[in-house]
Amino acid sequence: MHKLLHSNFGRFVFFIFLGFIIFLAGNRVDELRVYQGATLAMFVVAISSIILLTGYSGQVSLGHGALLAIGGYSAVLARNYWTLPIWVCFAIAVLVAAAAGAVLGTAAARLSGPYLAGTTLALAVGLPSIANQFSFLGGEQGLLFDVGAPPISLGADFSPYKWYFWIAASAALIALWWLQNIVRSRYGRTWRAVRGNEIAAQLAGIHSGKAKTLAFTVSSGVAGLAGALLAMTIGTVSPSAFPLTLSFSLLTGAVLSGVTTLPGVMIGAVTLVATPEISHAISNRLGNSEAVTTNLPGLLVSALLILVVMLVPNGPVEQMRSMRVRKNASISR
Amino acid sequence: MIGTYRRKLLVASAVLATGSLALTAIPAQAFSVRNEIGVTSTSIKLGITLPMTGAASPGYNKIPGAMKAYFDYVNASGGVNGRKISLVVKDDAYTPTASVQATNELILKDKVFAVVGALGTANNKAVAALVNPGRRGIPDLFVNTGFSGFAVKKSYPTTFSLFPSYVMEAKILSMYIKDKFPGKKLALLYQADDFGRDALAGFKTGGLTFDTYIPYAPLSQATPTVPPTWISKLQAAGSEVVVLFGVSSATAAALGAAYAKSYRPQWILGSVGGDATAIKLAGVPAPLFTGVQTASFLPAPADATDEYVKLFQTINTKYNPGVTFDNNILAGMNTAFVTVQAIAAAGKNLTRKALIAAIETKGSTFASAGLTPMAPTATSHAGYNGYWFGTYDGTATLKPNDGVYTVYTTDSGAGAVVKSTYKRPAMPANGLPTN
Amino acid sequence: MTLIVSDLCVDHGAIRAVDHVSMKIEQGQLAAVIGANGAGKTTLLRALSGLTPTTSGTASWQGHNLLHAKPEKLVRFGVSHVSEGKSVIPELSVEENLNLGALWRRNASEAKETRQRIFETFPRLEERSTQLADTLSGGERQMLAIGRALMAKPQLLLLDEPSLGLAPLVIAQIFQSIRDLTTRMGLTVVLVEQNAMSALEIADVGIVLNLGRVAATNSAQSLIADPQVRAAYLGY
Amino acid sequence: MFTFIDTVIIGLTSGAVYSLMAISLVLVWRSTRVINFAQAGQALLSTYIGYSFIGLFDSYWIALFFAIVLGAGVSALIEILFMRTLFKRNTGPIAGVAPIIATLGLLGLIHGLIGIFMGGKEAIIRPPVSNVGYTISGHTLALSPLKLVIVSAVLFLMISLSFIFTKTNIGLALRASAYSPEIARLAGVKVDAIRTLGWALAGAAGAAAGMLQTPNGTGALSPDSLEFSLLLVLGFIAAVIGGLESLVGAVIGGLLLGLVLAFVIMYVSATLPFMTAFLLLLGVLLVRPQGIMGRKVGRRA
Repeated sequence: MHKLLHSNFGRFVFFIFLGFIIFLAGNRVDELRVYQGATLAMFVVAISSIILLTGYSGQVSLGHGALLAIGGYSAVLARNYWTLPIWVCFAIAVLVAAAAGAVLGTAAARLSGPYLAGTTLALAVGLPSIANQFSFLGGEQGLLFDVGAPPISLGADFSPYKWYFWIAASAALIALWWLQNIVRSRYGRTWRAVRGNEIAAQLAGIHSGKAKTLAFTVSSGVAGLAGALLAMTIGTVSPSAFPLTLSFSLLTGAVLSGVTTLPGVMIGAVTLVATPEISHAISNRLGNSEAVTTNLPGLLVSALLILVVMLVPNGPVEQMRSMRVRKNASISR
Repeated sequence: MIGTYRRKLLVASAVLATGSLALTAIPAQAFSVRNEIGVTSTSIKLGITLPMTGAASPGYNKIPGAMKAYFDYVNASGGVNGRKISLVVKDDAYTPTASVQATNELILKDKVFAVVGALGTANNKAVAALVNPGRRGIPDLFVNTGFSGFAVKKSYPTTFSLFPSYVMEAKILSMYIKDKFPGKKLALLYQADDFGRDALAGFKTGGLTFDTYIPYAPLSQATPTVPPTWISKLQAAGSEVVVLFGVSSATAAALGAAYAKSYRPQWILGSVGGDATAIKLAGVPAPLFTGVQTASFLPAPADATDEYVKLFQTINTKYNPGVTFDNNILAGMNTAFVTVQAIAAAGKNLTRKALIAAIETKGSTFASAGLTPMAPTATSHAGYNGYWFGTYDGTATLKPNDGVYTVYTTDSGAGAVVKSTYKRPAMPANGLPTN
Repeated sequence: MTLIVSDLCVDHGAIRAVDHVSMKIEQGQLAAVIGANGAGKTTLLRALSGLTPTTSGTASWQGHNLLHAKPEKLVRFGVSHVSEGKSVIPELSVEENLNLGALWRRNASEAKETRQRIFETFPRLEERSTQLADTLSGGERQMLAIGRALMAKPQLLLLDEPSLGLAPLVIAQIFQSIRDLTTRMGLTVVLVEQNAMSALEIADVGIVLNLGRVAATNSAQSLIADPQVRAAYLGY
Repeated sequence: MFTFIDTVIIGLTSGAVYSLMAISLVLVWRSTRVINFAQAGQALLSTYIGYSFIGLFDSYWIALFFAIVLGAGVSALIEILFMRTLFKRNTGPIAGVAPIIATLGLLGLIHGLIGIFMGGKEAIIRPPVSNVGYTISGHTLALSPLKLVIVSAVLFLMISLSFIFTKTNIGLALRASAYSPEIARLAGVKVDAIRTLGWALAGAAGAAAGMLQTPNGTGALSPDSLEFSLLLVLGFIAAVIGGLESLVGAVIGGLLLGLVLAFVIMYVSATLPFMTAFLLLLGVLLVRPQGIMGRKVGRRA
């Protein structure tokens, strides 16, 4: 089986299988869970884009929310002005965000850690305010995004939520499958080489600037897709849909997943979706004080983030793997 | 070895995904929901979304407490037709994303009967588009925003407005300023988004042009650079009357910066930014309020001669202890009052359809603290339609000009501004609506 | 006043870099530790100054246990370490790099005196004292690194590959200075070198490491004369 | 004419506040090579501490003293509890970004805790000296005694900290520990303690920024005080404009940012402050990535 996963075809079959399971699951649960499933799929895509950037090419972005915003607005504008089919809108979101990412990445390739972190942070704060400058972007209220009703062939009882879930889950599966392929390709190896040791990579003939720009571009494209999915699940795009806290939670999700391992992406996404529920349960026990109820989710996520960075800095998945490798090594000796 | 491991991880991820989705093994539900959701013979469950945290929360976060206090008061008297009312509060930090998620939870998880008093224009628009209470037949009562569109039944079939629209407010302000401050140099300081732009449209309809317009980005009043520049510009232009259309924190910043530059024009605050408690909470000392004017549609919160204010003050002391009575408490209790009135009007056999029909047919005769009539009909879901003007004294207490509430009414279209002759119906006995 | 290392082992993950190394260096001696690349020379030295954790064994200097002390503590015992590759801070000036070595010494005038003596040994450093270390040549940086270590008034000096990347002429000059300093200041020196011949030429004793183990230890003269050592490490 | 003078004064005085925040970021950067995004949270916490001391002693100045001292203490504690462990576990691909992420987590943690314990409570800090501007020939300037206090505080901090950094042994140890902890350690510098000291100094500067800016604005203090997150972003931009390495650079960066923002808002549009700041940052990074006062030096990893 694992050999199967190392071939392109094998991965393809595996993802189809995974998709089948997920869609079956989607039929078994109630609307709220289906809706959360769609949100989960959106987070999976968004977190993957950060893992790709940080884990595989060593660049930090604190402003991925801005790239999600670019994707979201592109999809919505394409839908509203040209009434294009929904999948074309998603493709446009990917392309526009990737183009923006290419421009940013060119600048980013010149910046080292803290400068890049700060620039992306400033971008996340600055970019959404553009929407208030141009009326076609809908200002603070934003623009409505209607992906349309589910096809009649799915039956009259097929709820829009399930339709969103199908779209989001398919998009997530395709994105993950494609990312798995790309990180195992020549590009993936190049990025890891640059992340490991930029100077050594340069000596080995890798153009580190180009590699970084490409990583930023691909990551931005994926983030654009996540933005379009987000716009779909909330039905609108507006500056307030992409606050700084969104960028921070995505980064948190990536760290929880283990920034270097795409397969762990589910951990971060599930945590982000589940945290509000868990904190709700806790605050219920604590007597439902308004101050506790409203601050607990953020507090929990932050505490979790610190714990993970302190205890399992490379993420739970990588931690287990390296423990295993160490164990095997000690056996072999 | 590692490969096997990765496979296991993938499988684990898939299981995790499936598991998280299947947390509740409830079979897929049909989309059409039965109307009595959220209602039993002894209870009614309502929900609200609004900013309880974040920059927009000060002031507004007191509203749910006030609503709960009034509901508790009603419950203590036996409830409405034997049903006791509970309110589920969800924080959305003023972001539409969170509003949608919170409303989804209210409807799908908490299974509320209706949503009441949800706050924010963008928030309500997002909720209407996605959660679509309209299509589900879920009442979305008395939204906390002045966007005129929510009154249009065709677009928002189950949404009801309560507040007069921003367009109405700007039209009435235009009339008032032309009347009271002729020949003065006028300036408009406004939040450069749909909220401010709605007002601009209203001033245009009202035929009022300002000598100076200063737009600013929402929330930018928190940057140390921004508020002083407003005042410098206003001083340079020699503005004598300054109208401010922004949130309370912007009012606070503007009043503070004006004080620092010894600049004392006639300030006229829009109803949104005229909330004295929130402004005081934002650090502006009470004496700076002297002479500042604002518009309102509810009685002044300090007016103990008003029967509603008196009752609400008593309820607040008993059921919401430790919280100062102010604009927000008054508004919250009034929203709860109108809600109880509507539920009572829907009759013993409480359904969502019955509730909506009751507001459409009897809404214009509802008792409430509002000094203007409510205007819901079978085709329009408009709420109040007018304002009176008042002035703050040195203790930041709002008093109606010349000691009487002179109410002006208009509509969101091209209609004229007229002095209202509306006589508010007497308060139901003990403040408990029946019919 | 001897450096005594016994049965020292250091592991890098699954690899044993230093394997049961024992040695004894008398006060005032200059000991050259030579061996091929990867023989564990640098690891041994880093273990002695607390930079690399050890697996087992002991090492002591003047009765102080070296192994469980932090590097900054060792300096106070009179142990100075000059790490591999011109260990200076390029962002600081030459003078600041030197002063850094004496920061922990309370007596400012004494430190000034030491600095003056270092300037006498390495006049180039005095000429460039206000320049950033970044602007120095490779040889000058090595001088500065040694000078910085001397500012702490050490009794035991641990030198890691001072010849790395330097021109032969510069190497000769630096090695001569090391020899002079050892004699003049009564220092005990452990010199780790890949450049075995140059090192043995100035050393009193030599220790040959191979795959983490001590392959030979003898006086420097005897090692130079040893045909086996000549063939394996001296290249002729 | 008065508008022009006002703009300059507004720019310089608001820039002074950005400078304070930039100084504290630069201090942490110079001592540990970390951008401390928790700085805004720490400043908020210190300001709350100061606020409670105002209640105790009824004196702004005593409260300011305590806020600065305890702010430094909190910052030192954070370094000891969190950052030290992170630096020790400096392995793996995340090593470069772990400290940044940890500071973000701390920001959320501090913010959440303040929200739970101080949320919804009224807290106002009144200005210790008048914030009404000086009047010249009938025109009140945007320059008030309070603003003079802020500007002097910034200049005092910049000069005294610069002196400490360049002329004292502690300063040398601080710089050496930042540039090369291993060499500093081998030279006998107690690097851990020195780093903690660097964080403490930064905490003190951040506390000063919070205590001075709060009464300079409306005086209101809340867990969501936007000033603090805005200060962080604008303070960071100021620090980067100045080159991250230099205290003088941080102050120049802050003042420049303040001036540019003031002129754009006054003469172009009041809706553009964030875009302006962002474009200024981007421009500086593209033209002179090492910042105004930064110098290009071969940097080891």
